[in-house]
Amino acid sequence: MWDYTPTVKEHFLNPRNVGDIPDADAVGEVGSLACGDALKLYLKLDDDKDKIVDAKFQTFGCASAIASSSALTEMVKGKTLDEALAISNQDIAEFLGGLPEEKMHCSVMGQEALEVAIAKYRGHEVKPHDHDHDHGPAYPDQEGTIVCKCFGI
Amino acid sequence: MKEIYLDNNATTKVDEAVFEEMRPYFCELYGNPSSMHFFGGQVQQKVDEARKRVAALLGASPDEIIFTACGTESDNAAIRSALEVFPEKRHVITSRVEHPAVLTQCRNLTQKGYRVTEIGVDSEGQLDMAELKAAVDADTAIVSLMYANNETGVIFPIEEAAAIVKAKGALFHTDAVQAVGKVPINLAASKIDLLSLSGHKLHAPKGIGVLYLRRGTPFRPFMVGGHQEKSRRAGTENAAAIIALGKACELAGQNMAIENSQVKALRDRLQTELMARIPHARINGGAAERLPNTVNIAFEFVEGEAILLLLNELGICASSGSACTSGSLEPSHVLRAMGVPFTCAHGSIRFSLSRYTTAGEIDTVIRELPPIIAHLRQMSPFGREFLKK
Amino acid sequence: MKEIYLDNNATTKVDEAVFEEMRPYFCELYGNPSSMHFFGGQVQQKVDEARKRVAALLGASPDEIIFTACGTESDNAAIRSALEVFPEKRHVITSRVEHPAVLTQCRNLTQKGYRVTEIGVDSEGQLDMAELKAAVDADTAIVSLMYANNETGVIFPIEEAAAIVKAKGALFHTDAVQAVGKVPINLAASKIDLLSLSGHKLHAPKGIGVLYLRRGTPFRPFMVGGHQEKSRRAGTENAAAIIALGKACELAGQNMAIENSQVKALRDRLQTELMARIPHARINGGAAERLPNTVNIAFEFVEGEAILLLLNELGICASSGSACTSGSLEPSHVLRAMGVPFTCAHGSIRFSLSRYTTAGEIDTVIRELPPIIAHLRQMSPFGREFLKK
Ligand SMILES: Cc1ncc(COP(=O)(O)O)c(C=O)c1O
Ligand SMILES: Cc1ncc(COP(=O)(O)O)c(C=O)c1O
Ligand code: FES
Ligand code: FES
Repeated sequence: MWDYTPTVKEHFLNPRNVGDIPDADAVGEVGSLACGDALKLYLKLDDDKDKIVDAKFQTFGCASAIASSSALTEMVKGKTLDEALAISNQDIAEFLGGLPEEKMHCSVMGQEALEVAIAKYRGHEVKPHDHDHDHGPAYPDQEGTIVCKCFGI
Repeated sequence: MKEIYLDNNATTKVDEAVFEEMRPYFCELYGNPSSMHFFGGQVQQKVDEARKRVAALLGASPDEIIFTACGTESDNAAIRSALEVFPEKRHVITSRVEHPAVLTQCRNLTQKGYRVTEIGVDSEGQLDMAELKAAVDADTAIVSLMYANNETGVIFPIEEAAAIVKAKGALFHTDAVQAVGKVPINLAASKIDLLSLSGHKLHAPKGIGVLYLRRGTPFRPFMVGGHQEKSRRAGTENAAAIIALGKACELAGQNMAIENSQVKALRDRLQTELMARIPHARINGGAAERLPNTVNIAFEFVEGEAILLLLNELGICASSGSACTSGSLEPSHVLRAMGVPFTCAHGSIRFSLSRYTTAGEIDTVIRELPPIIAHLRQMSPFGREFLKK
Repeated sequence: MKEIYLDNNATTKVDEAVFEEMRPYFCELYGNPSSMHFFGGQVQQKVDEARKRVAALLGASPDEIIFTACGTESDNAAIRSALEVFPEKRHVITSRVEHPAVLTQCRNLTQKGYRVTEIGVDSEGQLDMAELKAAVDADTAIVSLMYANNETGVIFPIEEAAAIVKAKGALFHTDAVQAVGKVPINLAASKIDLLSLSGHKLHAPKGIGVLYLRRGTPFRPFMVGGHQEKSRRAGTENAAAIIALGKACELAGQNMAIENSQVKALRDRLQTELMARIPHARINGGAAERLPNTVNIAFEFVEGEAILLLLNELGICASSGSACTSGSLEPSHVLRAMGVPFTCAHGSIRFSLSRYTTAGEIDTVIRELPPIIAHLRQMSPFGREFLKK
């Protein structure tokens, strides 16, 4: 069983900001059903269109993905778009008190959705994001470190 | 929190009677069965008795029973032995839905120049017999097909498969780790050459397994060293665990009817009620013959790990073939082989019952799971779209 | 009849505290450590704790500890891994006095085209270091030398051997099954790459072992399947036994001083008194550095089995050779490698003590054994001739 921190558990069991913002300024969507994880992120900006005043999400994914999304929406509120863009998936993991190594990729989705949302809002071209982040090798390297934990039990 | 344990295909509770049977063999009767003194000799007698009990459950003879450390060892030993016995044969057959203890081993063989055929299954998880028939040839050293699938409970027509294989001169091995104790097996009237079982799946402790080896079947040991197990498996006999397994097999024989009535009835109620209460769900392998204790249900638009952890908050223990429990990208190889759509495969949950499962526990799951699925679908972008419609 | 158990190199009593530590993990906390629920997770935590305890005894780090089923598996795994890691290297070195778990495996390799060198020992059972030095070359995949001999207790200069071997780029494995818990081992300050131990030799149950794998050492798993033990050893973790071994290692650390004082004093008294009371006897390996608990004495003109059975009549449990090779006609390969004359080798008895051995038990042996030897010599044609003189 994963060693989730109390913060991860808390954000998984009581996720903040689930839902949608009908008049969102920016929407970012990454992942797909086929991938097993997907995230849709809504951002509402202040009147100067500079600071994020509200954020909501919908996530299809594991506990880490749900907790990461919840954490992300909390983190971006009150930030300018540029400040928000500076958030890395490590920052999300840190906010949660850490994620198991094998689950770090679940926090990447949050960062990607944010990038997509802001890029679309700014009218930049969005490179397709889904399916291009690295989940790491499923089998051990020479040193015996593994990412995959499927035990076939 | 008192657990509601519905993960018996992962491992089972040691039966109290099994524990009592093995208990003296730790601190009191701890002798080495192979020793030259009475203190070891009395343990040897109990090991022999256990061997008879295991043999009786399988319809085998005691000298056909080799004690190993687990199901994985038995699987590894069976396949490696066949390759050593027939060094000239360079073909191995297995199925796409085997347990990793067989599948990993077979896949590793391709790197050593072996031809490995993985027989496919249909959408219900049932073996493609025509494909099997076409695949066996004179070059085939061994065919290893599981008796029952650990994830779906689907039972393969193993005797039929064994007959096809034996006609071509290959050895036939079956991983019966999930079948033993749940469905009757009579090796006396069978064409199976080698069979694996694992104690901890039938209320014996972890760390003990059996490789059944039909009398006269050529064999090379996997673990070499001392002359234990008639030189077929080296290492000091794990006497306490062997004795425990003997008792567990005796009890399994006595409880076989319960598995197929009481346990099956609870499983049936669980699946019927969940299907009635939760839309967009399907039973993986639901139309195939299955173990009486297992049901694997796919819930669309949600992800398995999230379901498991919410169940876990209520003390309900189940398992999933979801990739997300493993942190790897791909969902269960079993569900993929069955062509279960990715949308479902990710949200598949296995409930596996035992003779300890109560009606009250099943009621709790029937009550608690529907709102969990609804909650997660509410959170999922796909689920929300579907709910809007 | 209450046994006087002096066969602790064959197997040991499970310490009561060890039993209590593992007891809940059979019928109550029986979850699978790898499961995705709290019920398995709590077991995983205890397994992790056990791993730390084992590591602490060895001066290793927890991720260097791989749990296996026994000493034999650890030995098999170490050697097989080296051959897979270095497919181009075709030479293996071991000694003539290894346990069959190493020796059989190495001898089998000669049939697969490997060059196998068995280093000899002198008349005291001590390793020929010059021969070792001359034997290692760039073609050597692995050198496997035991830390301490199970029959004589003779301790090899393992660190010195490891240094020689590592200088030539081969892997170094030591079978420390008899040494762990009896002599201090600090792998942090060592050149050993791989080390085997077996739980039932240090008051943990049978059916659990460890392969120590130094961080960074290339490795290929012996048992393949699921990804347990960081993909280095497949098969459901034998949680109860692992937890037991953790406790046993903790206790072994605490009792190391007792092994080397109290146990050693009893062993010394046993050998001194027997040598004083029985003519034409010699201690095999008596002049070498030995484990504190072991003495192997050769009684001329008599045969080991007869001695053992007469001792057995009095409840005294000892052994001749190793338990797993008994039943064969040839005297121990260890004593033959030492050049012990056949007349002595056949009448060699091993007494192996533990922290449970009492002074009263030793007194009984000192009292009972001389007349047994005299009685048998009286019956033996060679013995009678000798007695006449
Ligand atoms: C030196 C040595 N190596 C290996 C073994 C094998 O250990 P196990 O019986 O646990 O497989 C033993 C004891 O039997 C031994 O004394
Ligand atoms: C079908 C099947 N085969 C083999 C195994 C491996 O058994 P063990 O964990 O005892 O090695 C299992 C369970 O883990 C299984 O379900
Ligand atoms: S979202 Fe596609 S790989 Fe993770
Ligand atoms: S979303 Fe699949 S592993 Fe996290």
